[in-house]
This record gives sequence, C-alpha cells and structure tokens, in this order.
Amino acid sequence: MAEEKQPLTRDQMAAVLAQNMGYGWIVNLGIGIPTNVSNFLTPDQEIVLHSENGVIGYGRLAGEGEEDPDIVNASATQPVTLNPGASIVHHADAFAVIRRGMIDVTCLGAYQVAPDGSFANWKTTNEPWNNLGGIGGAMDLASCAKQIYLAMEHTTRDGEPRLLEKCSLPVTAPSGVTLVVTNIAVVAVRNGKFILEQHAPGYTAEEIQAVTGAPLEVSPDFRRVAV
Amino acid sequence: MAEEKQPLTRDQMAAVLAQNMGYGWIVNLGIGIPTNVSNFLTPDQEIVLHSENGVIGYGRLAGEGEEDPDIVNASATQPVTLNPGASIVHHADAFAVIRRGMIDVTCLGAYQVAPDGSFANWKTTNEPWNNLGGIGGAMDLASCAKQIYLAMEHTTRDGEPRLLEKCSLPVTAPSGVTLVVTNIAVVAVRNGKFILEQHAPGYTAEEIQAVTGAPLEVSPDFRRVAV
Amino acid sequence: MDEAVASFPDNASLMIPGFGPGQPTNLLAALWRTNATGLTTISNGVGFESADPDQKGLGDLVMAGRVKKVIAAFTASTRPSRTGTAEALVANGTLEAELVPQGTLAERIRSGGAGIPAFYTPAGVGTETATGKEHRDFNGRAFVMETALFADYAFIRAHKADTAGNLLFRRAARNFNPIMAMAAKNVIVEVEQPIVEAGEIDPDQVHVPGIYVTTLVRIPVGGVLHINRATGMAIRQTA
Amino acid sequence: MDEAVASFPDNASLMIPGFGPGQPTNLLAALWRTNATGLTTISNGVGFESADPDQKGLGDLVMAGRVKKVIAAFTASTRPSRTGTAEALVANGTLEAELVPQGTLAERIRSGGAGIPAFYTPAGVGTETATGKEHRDFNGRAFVMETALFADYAFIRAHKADTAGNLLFRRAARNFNPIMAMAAKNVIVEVEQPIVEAGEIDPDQVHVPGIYVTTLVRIPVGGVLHINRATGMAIRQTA
Repeated sequence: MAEEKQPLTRDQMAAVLAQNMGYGWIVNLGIGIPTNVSNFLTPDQEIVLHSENGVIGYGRLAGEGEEDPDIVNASATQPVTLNPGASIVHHADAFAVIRRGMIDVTCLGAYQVAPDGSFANWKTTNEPWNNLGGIGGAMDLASCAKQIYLAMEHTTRDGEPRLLEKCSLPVTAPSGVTLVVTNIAVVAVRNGKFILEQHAPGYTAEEIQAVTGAPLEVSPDFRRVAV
Repeated sequence: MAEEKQPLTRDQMAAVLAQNMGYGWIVNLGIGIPTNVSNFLTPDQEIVLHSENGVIGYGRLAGEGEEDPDIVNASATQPVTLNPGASIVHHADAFAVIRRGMIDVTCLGAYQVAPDGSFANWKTTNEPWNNLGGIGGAMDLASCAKQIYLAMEHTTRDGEPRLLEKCSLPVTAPSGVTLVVTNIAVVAVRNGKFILEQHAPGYTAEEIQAVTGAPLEVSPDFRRVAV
Repeated sequence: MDEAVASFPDNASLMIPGFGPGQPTNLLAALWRTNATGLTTISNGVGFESADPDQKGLGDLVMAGRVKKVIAAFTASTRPSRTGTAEALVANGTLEAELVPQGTLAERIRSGGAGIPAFYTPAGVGTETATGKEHRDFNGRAFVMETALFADYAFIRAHKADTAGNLLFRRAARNFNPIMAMAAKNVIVEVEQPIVEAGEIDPDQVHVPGIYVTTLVRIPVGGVLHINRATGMAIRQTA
Repeated sequence: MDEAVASFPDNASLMIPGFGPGQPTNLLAALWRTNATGLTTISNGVGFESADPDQKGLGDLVMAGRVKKVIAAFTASTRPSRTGTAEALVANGTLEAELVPQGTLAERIRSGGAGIPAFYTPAGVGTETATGKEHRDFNGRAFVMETALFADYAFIRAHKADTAGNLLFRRAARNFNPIMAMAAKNVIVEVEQPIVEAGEIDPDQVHVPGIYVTTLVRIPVGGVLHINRATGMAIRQTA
C-alpha cells in the first residue's frame, strides 16, 4: 500500500543537507533553511561552519537564554553558539576564505535551478539590470565554493516547477550546483543532468517528474529520505 | 675667524631629521641613520613611528637589558621600545598604511639624489636589470609617503658628489624627496631645485657647492645647523 | 554624539558598518538630527526604518531623501512579498543604487584602505552584476575588475578603545568595522566600554590601530548598545 | 620537527616568514636535514648561512644548490662591500631570482590567500622593477599590475596555538606569518608555547584561524626560540 504523502519540513530539508556533509568540511550556510543545518550536524562530522560576517566555527542556533547579541550567523539576526576553537575575522578576511576556495560546500536557498548547475536566488524579475536586488554573499560563495547545495521548494506557490531546463531568472552563478534538496525530493546535479536520488515519504518518481521542468534521471539507488 | 670644520656625526644627522618632523606626524624610519631618529624625537612632538614589519607606535632604541627579541624596527635586528598606545599589524596591513598615503614622511638612506626629487638607494651598479638588489620597502614608501627625507654622506668615499643633476644609478622613485641631510649640509628639494638651508660647523656655501654635482640655491635663511 | 557629527557636511560619502551587530546606531541617530543631506553611503544593506528617534538610521535617511546614492549588497528585499526601502525611490529616479556582491564590496573597501585602486575577483562572473565590467583571464579562469571604495567619513562601533584610538571589536560585531575604519578620511567611533588609557590594551590584540581614528566617543548612559531584532527593542547603556 | 617535514617533496614552493623575529627556524633546520631540493621560496630576504646545524636556513639551502628560485625583497646585499648569498649563483645561472618591492611582496601574498589573482599598486612605478609590467592609470595616477603568490607550503612560527590550529603571534614576530599562513596549501607551524585546548584562546584574539593550519608542532626542549643577531647565539626552549 502506498505510503501517505508527507512533504519534508524545513527542518527535515536541513537534516538532509547535514547528511550530505563530509568529515571535516568547511561549510557556509545561507539565510533560510540552510542556517538551520547547524542544528543537525553531529560532533563526529567535525564540520567547521563559516559565515560571511567572519565567524568561523559556530555551532547550533542559540537556545532561550543562550543568545549573545554579538554572535549571529549569516542571517545577521539569528543568534548562534560558538564551538570551542571558534575564531573571528573581519568581513574582507571572511571573503578571503571564500575566494581562496576553502569552502567545501555552500548551502543556499534558490528560486530556480537547471541541470547545468546554474541557479537563481537574488532577483525575482527579468527586468533589465537596474541595480536593485539582494545579492548578499551568494555570488562570491557560488563562484568560489567547491560545491553548491540548494534548499528550495520544489515548485512555486502556483505549482510551477523551479527545477528547469534553463533558469528564466537572472542567475547567481552559471554553474556549480551539485545537490538540490526540495520539500519532495533530493536531486543530484551531475554531468549536465538532474539525477533523482531520494523522495519524500509517499512520492513516486513519476509524481516528482510531473512537477519538474526538466528530465530527471532516476538513480539506481532511488530511495525514501531517511530523516 | 672661521669656525673649525666639523662634519655632522650620524647621530647629529638623525637629530636634524628629528627637528624636521611636524606635530603628530606618522613617520617611517629606514635602515641606517634614519632608525636612530627615534632617539631624538621629543614627547611633545607626538610622533607615531611606523615600521614595515607592522609595529606602529614604537619609541627609542632599547637600552641594555630592555631588549625584547620580538620588538625590532625596520632593520629587523635593532631592538626598540614600544610607546603606550602601540599596536601591531601584519606585513600586508603595514604596507596598507603606507600605500594609503598615511605616512607623513619616510626617512631613508641614499646613494644619490637629484633636484627633481628622484633618488637612488637600492642598487650600486648600472648593469641591466638582473633581479639582484635590496629594495626592501623603500619603493613602496617612496611611491606613497607624503614626503621623503634622505640621510646620506655628501660625497662618495672617493669624494665624488652624490647630489647630482640627475641620478646615474637606477632610481628608487622618480620624485618625492623634499629634504636631504648630509654630513655637511641640509638641503631642501623644492620646485626642481636644491636649496641650501644649513651647513655643518665651519662649512661655507662655496665649499658645499664645490662637492655638489648640481647648482645649490643658497637660502636667505642659510645658517649653521643647531644640534 | 551630536558634537561628533556636528560639522558633518552635505554631499559627503559615508561608510556604515554592521551586519546585525556592529552598527554605529548612536552616530547614525545623531546624523539624523543634523541637516546633512546628499549622502553617498557604503554599507551592507540599505537598512531599516524606525519610529524610535534613537534608532533612526540609514533606512530613515534614505526615505527622507537625504541620500543620493547607496552602494550595498542588498539594495532591495530578497522577498518578493516585501518591497525594500530603496526600491520606489530608485524607480522614480531620486535615489541612485549600486548593487555589489558582498565579498566584492568588502574587498573594494579593504582595497580603498590599502591604497590598491583596483583588483580582479571571480565573484559575479557570468551574472548581470559583471555585465559591462572589464573581464580578464588568469590561469584560464575569468575574473572581473573591481575598483576601490574610499569615503569621506566612516562611522564605527567599537567594543573597547584606548586614548590612542586603538580599537577592539567583540565577536560578530567586528564585520565591516575594521576595513571601513581603514578606508575613510574621517573616522568617528562610538565605543561601548569606558575608554582606557593608552598602554592598557595589549598591542597584539588591537583590531584597528589608533592612527586611523579621528574621533572617539563613548556611548552615553541611555545610548543604544544593541537592538533586539525580534522585538525591535533597544538595549541601552546603563553605566 | 623532522616528522612534520618528512614528506616534503622536491620542487615544491615554500613561503618563509620572518623579519628578524618570526622565522620558523626549527622547521627550516629540519628541512635542511631532508633531501628536498628544487625549491621555489618566497621570503623577505635570501637569508643567512650558519655553521650551527640548528640554525641552517634559507641561506644554507640556497648555497647548497637546493633552491631553484627565490622571490624576495632582498636578493642581494645593499652594501657594495658585501656580496650577498645569492649573487654568485644568479650570475652563473644556477639560481633564478625575482626581486619585488616589500609591500608588493606582502600584497601579492595576501592576494594569493584572498583569491585575488591580480591587483594594481603605485609601488615601483617609474623604476626598473616596473619595467615590462603592465601599467594603468586610475584617477590620473599610474599604477602597475602585480599578480598573486600562492605556495605549496608555508612554514610558520607562532607564539601560541590551540588544538583547533588557531594561532597567535607576539609583537614584531607577526610580520609575514599571518598572510603566508593564508597563502599556502600545506601550513606547518612551529609553536613557542605549549599548545592549549580548543576553547582556551579568545576567538576575538586569534590572528590566524585554525582552518588554514595543516600541522602544529611545539618547539621541543633545546629547540631554537630566538637568535641573537649580535652574537649569533641561539636562545633555546627550556621547558
């Protein structure tokens, strides 16, 4: 009997991202679902979290009463804890780490992604370049991190696909995405293709393909997410 | 009766340089006579000494028993003291101060100087550029400091002039020198001319001109050095 | 605070640090109380507006038409549902905006402070932000040339300071503060803790050498130390 | 020390900090004891030679023909009376030298560590060191383009460190250490003081974040802490 359909929560999406981190990686978490990843990392992963504001080695989100107004993640407002061995650098040195290519993975939110690894997350219209938008550090990260993981809803509120043959919005980077975690699927991006790796409880490959704007190659290891 | 000829000692040359510092200036002292200037500054001058190695706010040379092997000036070997309010930066930040144009004056040793403000202090031959030499931080300083003061012997050991119409050795900077303190004279460099401002005890303008390789305009205020 | 910004001229450029913490809140509120206008600002975002007179900041100056140009990594909201402070003004031509990737912004400021007029970065290559800019390959990879930023003024928020002007920052409140302090002609600093005598701060621990600092003011009792973003409430200096 | 450099390969590039203090003396002496050759070095000067086996450094490696190329702000003595270590070797073609103004050297290293492939500087414009290099005007002033330096290895001398690799330097021993630690793939650090647990160093006081560091070794008892340049005597680690 088919399992009941159960889209992933934001926390579950963050947990899936956390599962995809390698031992000892240096990881940058963007605003939104990604910043929650810090709550799902295990000590044995020995991940070092790096933030654009120069905090290196932060830990989980600060609990009630643990907040220090001077210790926040890339959201600039969310209080986090520091792990032993944390260090602080200024903004230019924080981006020196990024541009040198030391970030093993950057996790970002996105509006759209394509099989060539391009994605869009900074502008919601196709109006000509008008210097309006919110780039933040996403372009620096996307240009320089070894991998880009995205966390995003699989479709728009109107049900339109966000995984597309080609991004229709202005891109944040023309390549680099290797993994997309949505509320219904986990999709690897490899060799110019979307590879469907995992599904949320109750979703079939056909159902996921039906709301995806580009062909999905179903992985031989296609399976239910384990979070 | 003519005063006895008394060329300036190295310490007296350093003292003349110290007399020419303005209140609150940020000053960089090069290797040789200039590093001795730190011993002749008075507290009311409120000079901040900056060194290429990132020591900002050092004081006089360390006396016997005061030496700290980790506190040295631009010579890299001469121990100095730190003034209250000193700070330390790394080498790139030390040169950031220089390139931004914050150094009011850099005092350097030199082999040759010309009335256009050019000077030579890093190479003793005219062989084609062969990547051999000792530049140190002199070029960065000479390109960026508001003024360049030189401390040098008036002639070579063989009695050849070092103040010349044009430097014959490769230059350290094509312009920027405003003051030259030699063992027998103090010469301002202004509007493409050497202006003879002061003389060592016993030396006349004519005698100084005789060992100078370019015309000296004698200042109306021409006087004996007061050190 | 008011004294520190009393002679702030019209049409000046101003660096404003802060990324959550580390904002010179009290200097900005004092600037709001002057008549200074025609500003060009360099900051991470265009800032919030506030009804609290002690929290008046860049967003308020922008909305009051006192800012001519903003250079920032966020010139508009990323949320389609929420219109950013600057968008309408840019649309009607009364505000100029220059949108810059945040790392490029930080490096342009650091370059301004380091006497480097221009540099090459990989950030933004292949996107609209690099359109029309000079590109160049190094070792087979494309980079875009970016130029330095240097301002007439920087407002700085420090945690500690000594009478020589040496500054220390605390945790993530450091962010843009050190590089902006290096990249402006006039550097005005509001300090959280009492200002100590020169010599009381270990030279090895200084984050910004005093030679960069023009004016130091301790945040007075009642001044704003932090703003709780969740509640919008100011946490104030008590002693 | 020997273990830390045991796998050091031939033909590697190596950053060597130090400007008087701050030299990784013990790592250099350990490198001398390996057979590594064909080095490209990046340092302020070409260094001294020493008869003391514990003080063997770059000068000795150069004279032994184990260095292919030196990049430095001093490739020859400034004193006409004293021939520098490298001069004869360069003259007979067995050593390549690249002479760089010291600030340009520091900025090239900082750029290598910051992912900036090239930048413009005013230093050296109008001199032989800028000959043949690309020039460009910004705001009516001439600048020369310089490219980044990045090495396979950096040997670092730190005063303190924790088990996360965070480093602190003392006074003028800082010099090139932080920027070289940022601009190399493998960063091997000799530490003067006992290595403390992660968490024992205040995050605000860290000079080099641990993420840059590959290997930490405390200077053992008998190892060289400082060299008295006047006497040539080594001051050694006692506990």
